Amino acid sequence: MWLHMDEGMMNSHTTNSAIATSQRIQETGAHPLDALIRAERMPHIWCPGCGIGIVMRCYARAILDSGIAPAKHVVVSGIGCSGRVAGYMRLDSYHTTHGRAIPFAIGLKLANPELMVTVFSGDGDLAAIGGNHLIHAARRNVDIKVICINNFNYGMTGGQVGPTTPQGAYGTTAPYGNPELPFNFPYLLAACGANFVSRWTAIHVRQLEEDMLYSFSKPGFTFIEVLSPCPVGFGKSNGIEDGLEEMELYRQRSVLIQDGDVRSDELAIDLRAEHPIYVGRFVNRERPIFRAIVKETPAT
Amino acid sequence: MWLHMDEGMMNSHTTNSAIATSQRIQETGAHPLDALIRAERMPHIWCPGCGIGIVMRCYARAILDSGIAPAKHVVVSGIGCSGRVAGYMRLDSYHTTHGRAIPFAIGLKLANPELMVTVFSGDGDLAAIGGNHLIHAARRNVDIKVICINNFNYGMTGGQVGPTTPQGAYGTTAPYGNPELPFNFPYLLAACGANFVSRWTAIHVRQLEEDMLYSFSKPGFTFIEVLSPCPVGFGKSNGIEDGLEEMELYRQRSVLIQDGDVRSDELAIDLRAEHPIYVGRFVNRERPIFRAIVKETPAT
Amino acid sequence: MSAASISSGEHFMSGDHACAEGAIAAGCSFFGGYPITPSTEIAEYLARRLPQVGGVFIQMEDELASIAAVLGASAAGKRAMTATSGPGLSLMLENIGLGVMMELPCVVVDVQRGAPSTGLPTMPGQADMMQARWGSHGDYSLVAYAPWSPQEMFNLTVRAFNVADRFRTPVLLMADEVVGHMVERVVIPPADQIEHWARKSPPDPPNGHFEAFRAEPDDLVPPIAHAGDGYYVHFTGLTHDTRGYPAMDAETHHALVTRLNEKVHRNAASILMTEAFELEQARIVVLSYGCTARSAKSAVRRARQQGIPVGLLRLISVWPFPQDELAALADGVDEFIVAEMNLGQVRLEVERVVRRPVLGVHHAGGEMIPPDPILQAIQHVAAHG
Amino acid sequence: MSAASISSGEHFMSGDHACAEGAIAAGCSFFGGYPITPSTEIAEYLARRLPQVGGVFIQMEDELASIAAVLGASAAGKRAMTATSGPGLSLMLENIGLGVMMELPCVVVDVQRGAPSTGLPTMPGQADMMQARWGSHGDYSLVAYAPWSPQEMFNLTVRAFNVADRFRTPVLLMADEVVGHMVERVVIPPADQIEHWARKSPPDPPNGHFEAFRAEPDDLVPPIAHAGDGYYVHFTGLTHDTRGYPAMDAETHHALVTRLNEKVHRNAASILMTEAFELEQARIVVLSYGCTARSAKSAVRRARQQGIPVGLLRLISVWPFPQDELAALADGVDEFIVAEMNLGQVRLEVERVVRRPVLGVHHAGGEMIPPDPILQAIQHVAAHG
Amino acid sequence: MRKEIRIAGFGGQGVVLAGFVLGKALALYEGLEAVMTQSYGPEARGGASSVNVVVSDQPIAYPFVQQPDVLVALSQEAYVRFRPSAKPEAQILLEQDLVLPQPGEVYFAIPATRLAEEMGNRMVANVIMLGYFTAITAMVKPQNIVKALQSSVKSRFLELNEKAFSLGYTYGLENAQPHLYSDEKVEEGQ
Amino acid sequence: MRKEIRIAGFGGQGVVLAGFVLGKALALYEGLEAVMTQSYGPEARGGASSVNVVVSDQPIAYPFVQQPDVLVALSQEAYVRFRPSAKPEAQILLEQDLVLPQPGEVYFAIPATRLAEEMGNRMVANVIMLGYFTAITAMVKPQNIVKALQSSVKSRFLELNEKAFSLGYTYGLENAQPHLYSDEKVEEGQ
Amino acid sequence: MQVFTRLPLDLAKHHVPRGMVFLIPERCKGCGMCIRFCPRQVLVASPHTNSKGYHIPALTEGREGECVQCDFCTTVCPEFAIFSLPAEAASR
Amino acid sequence: MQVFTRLPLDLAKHHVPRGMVFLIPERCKGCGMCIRFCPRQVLVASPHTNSKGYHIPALTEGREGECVQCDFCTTVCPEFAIFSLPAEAASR
Ligand SMILES: Cc1ncc(C[n+]2csc(CCOP(=O)(O)OP(=O)(O)O)c2C)c(N)n1
Ligand SMILES: Cc1ncc(C[n+]2csc(CCOP(=O)(O)OP(=O)(O)O)c2C)c(N)n1
Ligand code: SF4
Ligand code: SF4
Ligand code: SF4
Ligand code: SF4
Ligand code: SF4
Ligand code: SF4
Ligand SMILES: [Mg+2]
Ligand SMILES: [Mg+2]
Repeated sequence: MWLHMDEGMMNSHTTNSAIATSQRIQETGAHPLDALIRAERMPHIWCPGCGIGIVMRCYARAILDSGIAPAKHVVVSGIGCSGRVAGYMRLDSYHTTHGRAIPFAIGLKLANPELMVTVFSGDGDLAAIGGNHLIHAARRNVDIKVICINNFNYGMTGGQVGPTTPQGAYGTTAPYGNPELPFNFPYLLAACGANFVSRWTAIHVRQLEEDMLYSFSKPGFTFIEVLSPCPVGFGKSNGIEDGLEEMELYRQRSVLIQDGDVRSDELAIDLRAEHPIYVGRFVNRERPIFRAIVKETPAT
Repeated sequence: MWLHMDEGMMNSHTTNSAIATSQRIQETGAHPLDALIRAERMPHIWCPGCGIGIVMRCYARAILDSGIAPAKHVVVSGIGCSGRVAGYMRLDSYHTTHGRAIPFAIGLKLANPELMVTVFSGDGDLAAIGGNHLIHAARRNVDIKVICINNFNYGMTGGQVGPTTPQGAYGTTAPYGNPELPFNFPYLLAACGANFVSRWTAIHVRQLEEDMLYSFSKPGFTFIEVLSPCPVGFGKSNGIEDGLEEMELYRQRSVLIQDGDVRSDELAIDLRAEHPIYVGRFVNRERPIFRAIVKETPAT
Repeated sequence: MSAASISSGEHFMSGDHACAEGAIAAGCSFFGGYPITPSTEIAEYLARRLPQVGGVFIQMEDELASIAAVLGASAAGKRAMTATSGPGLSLMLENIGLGVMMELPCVVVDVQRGAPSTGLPTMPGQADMMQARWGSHGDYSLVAYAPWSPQEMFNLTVRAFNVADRFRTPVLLMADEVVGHMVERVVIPPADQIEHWARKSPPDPPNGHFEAFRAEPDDLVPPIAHAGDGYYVHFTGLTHDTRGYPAMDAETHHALVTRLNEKVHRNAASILMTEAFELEQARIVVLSYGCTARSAKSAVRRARQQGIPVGLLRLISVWPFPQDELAALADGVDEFIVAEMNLGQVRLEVERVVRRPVLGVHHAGGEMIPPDPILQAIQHVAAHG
Repeated sequence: MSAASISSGEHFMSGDHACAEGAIAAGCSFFGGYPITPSTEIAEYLARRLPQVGGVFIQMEDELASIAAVLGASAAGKRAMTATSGPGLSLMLENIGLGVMMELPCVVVDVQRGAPSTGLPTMPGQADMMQARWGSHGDYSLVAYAPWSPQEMFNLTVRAFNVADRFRTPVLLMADEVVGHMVERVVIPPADQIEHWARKSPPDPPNGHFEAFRAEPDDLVPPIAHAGDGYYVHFTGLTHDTRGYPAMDAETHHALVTRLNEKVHRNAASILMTEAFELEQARIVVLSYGCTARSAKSAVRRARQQGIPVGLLRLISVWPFPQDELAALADGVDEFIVAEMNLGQVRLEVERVVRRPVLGVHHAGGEMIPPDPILQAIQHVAAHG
Repeated sequence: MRKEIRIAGFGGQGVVLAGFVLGKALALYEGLEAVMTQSYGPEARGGASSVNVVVSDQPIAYPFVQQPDVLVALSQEAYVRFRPSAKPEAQILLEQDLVLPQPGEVYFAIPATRLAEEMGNRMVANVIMLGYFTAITAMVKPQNIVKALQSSVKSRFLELNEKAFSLGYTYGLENAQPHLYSDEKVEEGQ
Repeated sequence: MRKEIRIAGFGGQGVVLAGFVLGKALALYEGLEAVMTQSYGPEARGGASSVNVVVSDQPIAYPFVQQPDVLVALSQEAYVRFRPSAKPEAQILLEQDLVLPQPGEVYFAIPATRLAEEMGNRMVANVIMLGYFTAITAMVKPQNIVKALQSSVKSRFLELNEKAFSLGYTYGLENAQPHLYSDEKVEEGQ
Repeated sequence: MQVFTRLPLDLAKHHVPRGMVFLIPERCKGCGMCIRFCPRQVLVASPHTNSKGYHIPALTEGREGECVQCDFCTTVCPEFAIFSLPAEAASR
Repeated sequence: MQVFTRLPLDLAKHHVPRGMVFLIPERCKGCGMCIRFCPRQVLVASPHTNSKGYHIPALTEGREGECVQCDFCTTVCPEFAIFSLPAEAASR
């Protein structure tokens, strides 16, 4: 090759700075949670301002606090930007096919009930192509933990509308505005039979950590919906400047639900309208949990 | 061939009778609704005591009363005993693949909005393998009419449990009792977004005709659940002697809901328990209906 | 579709967009799909274009629903299409089989990417070719075209609709990421120069005698009646008789399945498309298709410059396989080379037909095979063949 | 699985039930499935049996979920299986590809029925053979066995689990309605006579150096670590490097895909199974598999009695295709006949390998091909061949 | 020696169990090869149901019955449908009250359903017929059928089934002469 | 004559539009053959983005760029990544404020982003660069690029883009001399 | 739509009650729905079977004229096998 | 689990506020979350870019010691790029 350039050259700008040393943040090479992530794969692929990383950090933190050894935590994802979480957590991690994270996780969990199996995936993966598995897993109330990044679109494939996109919002497959009505996750999951359903946004980091931790201790099907900025796929087409603006909007508009009534049409989310965004725990109950039938202990 | 026997021989017993002529019901060759069914295919394949035929008759009757020419009615079914309805109605009729009746019907309807498109299929077809299409069609509130035969099992394949089988009930794949909890259709469909949801049983023939007729006049996604005897697949394994007994049980236990609240756990159906079976109209509302976007009228 | 709705003229356009314009030009008025790289641009483009021309665009919840909706729209008489890539095609296979069995015309575009499984979503592959032929359960034949340029994405989309309608069959357009994403000049002819092969209609108005699945003996294609036409047709994926009624016996089944297969082969003359380049007096023949054929052509041109008697047979239609043409060609040829971006799929068919070993230039995908390895293969065969 | 849980002894049993008992005998402890004729009896039987032996039976909402759950259970270290028929196999293909890519052992039973589409649900077919080979998108190889009797349903189910585990691959058991439903004597050996090939475990306890997709050079099979073992493995359907991490480049892709294919071929000696009948000095060879091979054997026996030098090569494993064995055989043989209950699928492979025209005895399905047409074909070839 | 047996009737008459028990007795306890097949159909329910058993002293390649040597018909429809494919000289065993044979037929008959009802359970008509079959055809030893029954029916029904078998068997020993159907009407009240 | 051009930068810098407009001008208005390709990646967002144009007077068989004759780099990463594959003698066009060339490089440079910001819209840096490219390489007539712009950008942005193009083109005419990078530091405040 | 045109023309010539029942015997599967749910006990199980062996319904002795043409038998028959007509219409 | 072991050992030798912030510059994508959501305005956008061209945060002039170690920057950073530690721990 004509001239070999090494990686070093690429860093020239970082070491060449206009800011006073006193203003420089102390640089380091590792993060306190690096043991729980595949730090060698950082930086991850997510866009600047994307909320997925924030939610993944909450998950890492909750694992650390769970008192369950990381080796017994398993994460299963489908396909999508959110689905890349499986590839970044230093856990036994399975990045399956689009829509099939839940049944894969069910197989894992039933085959080894000692594992704490979390499905971490996107709204499109879980509710569009994977919708059938979602409702049936909730109906069975099978003991898996679902964390759903709801960014109101298919981020990975470039901002198409999906089953959580508000009616009228724009997307690359809805240049004239989305003609469809979205799902209301808490209502849907409540109707199906989930034991626990909460909704937060990417700004609710403490509540997210808390609910993830709670879900580890709560048997049955749990579902945490996290509204999360996708500035590139959704924000751009819908007048939201960047991830920051969407986070601000969540900070300002979020209203904690009081009675847990999931039916209200008020629950609908439309980021473009001056509409409160209801967050909180919508369902927390004890329905019978799916367990494989044991007829007689094997004669071992 | 050694000896040819003609069909005539098979009828020998019918013409040889112990009952007095005066007791004999006047015999005939045709039924008043024969113009709406493929009479040349009768008798149909359904078992003695099966309720599907009763519900199909209601559908035929409703078509007759609808004021819409039969040529503009279309019926689409999936696979299952209930799915055979498409093959018996003298309509443009499509017997598709297992679970896919709804999206097929959506394609039909959007391609020709003049048609009155009814999906007639079974609980397994619509809610097990077809569950995703069901919830998304309801979410979109697309203008198709669904009639769902809920016989609490997969009749066609021989009495396996399915997503509507009560917990504890027996089936060929649940020899120790069904470990899963069933869906509650009205609650599920309400959560998804259907415009109209009612539940009746095969004994409620008048109400069925009425609601089918009503659904033809009601734009948007409508869903009529019909609890229907499957003596061979479900009754047999669950202590219900025959179709008659299940019909009796419906007659005795059905309670008309008053307030349309779909959430109550009371809605759960368990034929084996002395539990009321709530029937009636659960949802009747006006949500926006999915329509394909028209940007400018084609320059014809 | 009216003339005004067709974007006649010269464009600098990606293959995906050209495919979408081809659909518009062919009068497609229904698209049901689910996004997947690298086909998504077809859906996105049609989401904008179809509402402008009175067509229906709907994004379905998955690929299972997409193909089902397409078949439904076809049953209502519309030209209907979906577009996907390998993982989505895998999900559509059951209902492609239904399309074959119901003889419902439709066009399915597969913009192939690196496979198997999720593979290389944004990079090219040509490894779904055998899946296109055999992916659904049971014996069936369908038609698959393989465009090598954006222009051909346009042309073959129009052709696909024509063949689908004329012969009542699903048609696959087996594109690849290279052809789907590359941008080139695309010429869209005036409306009156776009061919239109219509579906065969029932000979008489509804009179109770129309048998929806009685094929006409010449072409084995039954006329089609659509929902709402008044014929009260019955369509089923079960084995059926000429009325369309289920018939659970081996005889009816054998008759139906052989007719459905034979239908495609009987009409091969109207379906098959190949392109010959320097085939006269060629002792070596390179066979290729899709984007790889571009490199093959370049390699053949360079080899000819070096005096090697080599030609190119480009498959424009891949299925049904042009076995008669190939067998005829094989008589005068010493060696065959097949170049394709997979580990050897169409090569197997070539080997079977030409009854001799065939050198394959293969790569599992991820990048287009450049001319060099193909040229090397030609040189190798010329030297040692 | 303990010895006590195996139903050793003589049984009069259907093929479907024998398959289920084979699974129990192999130590399968997870079944996820969705009912479909004519495979349903496998699920029904295991719904009763698995809970007795500490295994998990779950009926999933569809076939997509069934295969996904099976892969999940396999990732947790369990022997896992599903059973279906053609329409269900069509729906499983995407995730069969995932199984190939993740190298997750599993067994998928296809009890073939009349196809395509819904076809003849209760009647036999053998027309999913090419689907088994090519149904998922992309280049891949997997293993498929074709039992011809209830006894072999038992034996090959055990074998399928062994091969799946040993070589980290999905294995298909391509049965048919005849074999699935017919009832015959089935001998289940004592527990200690049932072979067990284990999965390869990582060489060391977790130390941060285990690369989950680094294959060992001899057999190209990477040892497998399961969820909960402490290795923090990553499995993805994306193209991945030896650590299992996504690697979006053509080189890694080509290396991975060729290894996955080569893995199956490299280990052919442990995978392939054929049975020869009267092959010595045979000038004519009938090749058949599954239920059709029963008729073929009967026809060959009768033809031999008539003095025709004919033999039978029965494929017990169909994929990977035994091409070396067949090519070797072809040297001494004049004519080949392939008998299969489809319109010609494995025949195409035979034609390719033996490089001559092959007479096919085919039927689209619905009833088992009886000995007579095969005998006639033999006689025809003997007279005119 | 290859013998083909077909047992046919309505769905619900238990012909499958009868065939299964017969096949099992032959395959496991008579030291013979035996294979049982059925013809299914989505229409199987309520409609025709039949079971086929092939028995041989050699391995059985083709498992289906083509020309039965023995046809057991428990319904008129079954008789009409399957008689033509049976060998002309086949042994024909009929449910006497439900089947009206064609003129010229030489056949054996037992009122299995009526006898079963008399025993208090219609469901065992099939096993009564099996007993009759065993007596008439002598293809299998009665104790082997009993052995096969023991491992095939739920234990709480075993006694009933054994009784039913004896009943049919004894009836067969006592009524082993074939009938010739000419023209007389079947009795009423079938 | 086959020429290969690569334009590379960050995602968001609009390199794709630049390549598209260039290719369109060549293919539709210069009477040449031109093909544009991109390399995608799930990582494409935010990361590297590049577009390739091949132009020729003959039909183009192989559409990819293997050894660019012209490399336009709008980011350091793009420059570092793609410089090696370009021809040693390739014309190198750089975004002056964002790219520090390697020692010995002979290159052309324009502060396209800064100029765009001065125009009030960072987004047109790509079109400014295109103007510069047009002036420096003379591979395409400026009026043909303008024509291509007209049919490629939304009408409400057209004027802005045309202005940006002129700016870059003029800048190019005025600064058409190549630089040689030896050792001096890049200016601050980039 | 002329759905009644295929009825036999010589129906029920004799006594004319308010309603009259008709049966297509070969369609009947003997499920007994019509019998059980007839509000007037007009129908009764009969020993008579059709060619498939199903017991078809008969008129209850002494209640032959009790049919009120409520049509319930029609609506609950899964087989499109039985139906009632107003006696006048039937005898027209 | 020893999650802190990979931290540089010579961190922050000089002034010891209640909390101290650390940055892995090559992970930062300049999204500004840490800056916006720091309740003490300790952080500020800087003109400084990393090799990918992203503007990394800096300390606000004059507020370098205001960090209360609330950890909000850590929690909202999508990149695992920034975090705070108690100043004592950091200087240990
Ligand atoms: C079977 C299949 N269909 C389609 C795709 C393409 N695809 C990949 S990700 C995705 C959508 C992801 O959306 P979501 O789950 O919301 O994740 P996000 O990227 O928004 O986080 C789609 C459609 C695929 N990989 N596989
Ligand atoms: C893809 C596929 N999977 C499975 C089947 C087998 N199958 C046919 S019908 C059926 C269940 C039908 O249940 P339901 O819809 O409730 O109808 P019912 O027979 O109870 O009326 C099943 C599983 C199939 N035909 N196709
Ligand atoms: S596209 Fe959206 S969801 Fe995907 S990484 Fe970018 S911002 Fe996040
Ligand atoms: S199996 Fe059940 S649903 Fe099917 S026809 Fe029989 S009774 Fe009806
Ligand atoms: S019409 Fe009414 S009263 Fe008359 S027989 Fe029928 S159910 Fe009975
Ligand atoms: S309801 Fe119909 S099928 Fe049932 S007994 Fe009466 S007439 Fe016969
Ligand atoms: S720890 Fe809190 S106060 Fe300190 S910099 Fe971070 S956000 Fe600001
Ligand atoms: S939150 Fe993280 S990525 Fe964003 S600017 Fe701060 S340090 Fe950088
Ligand atoms: Mg999303
Ligand atoms: Mg059902």
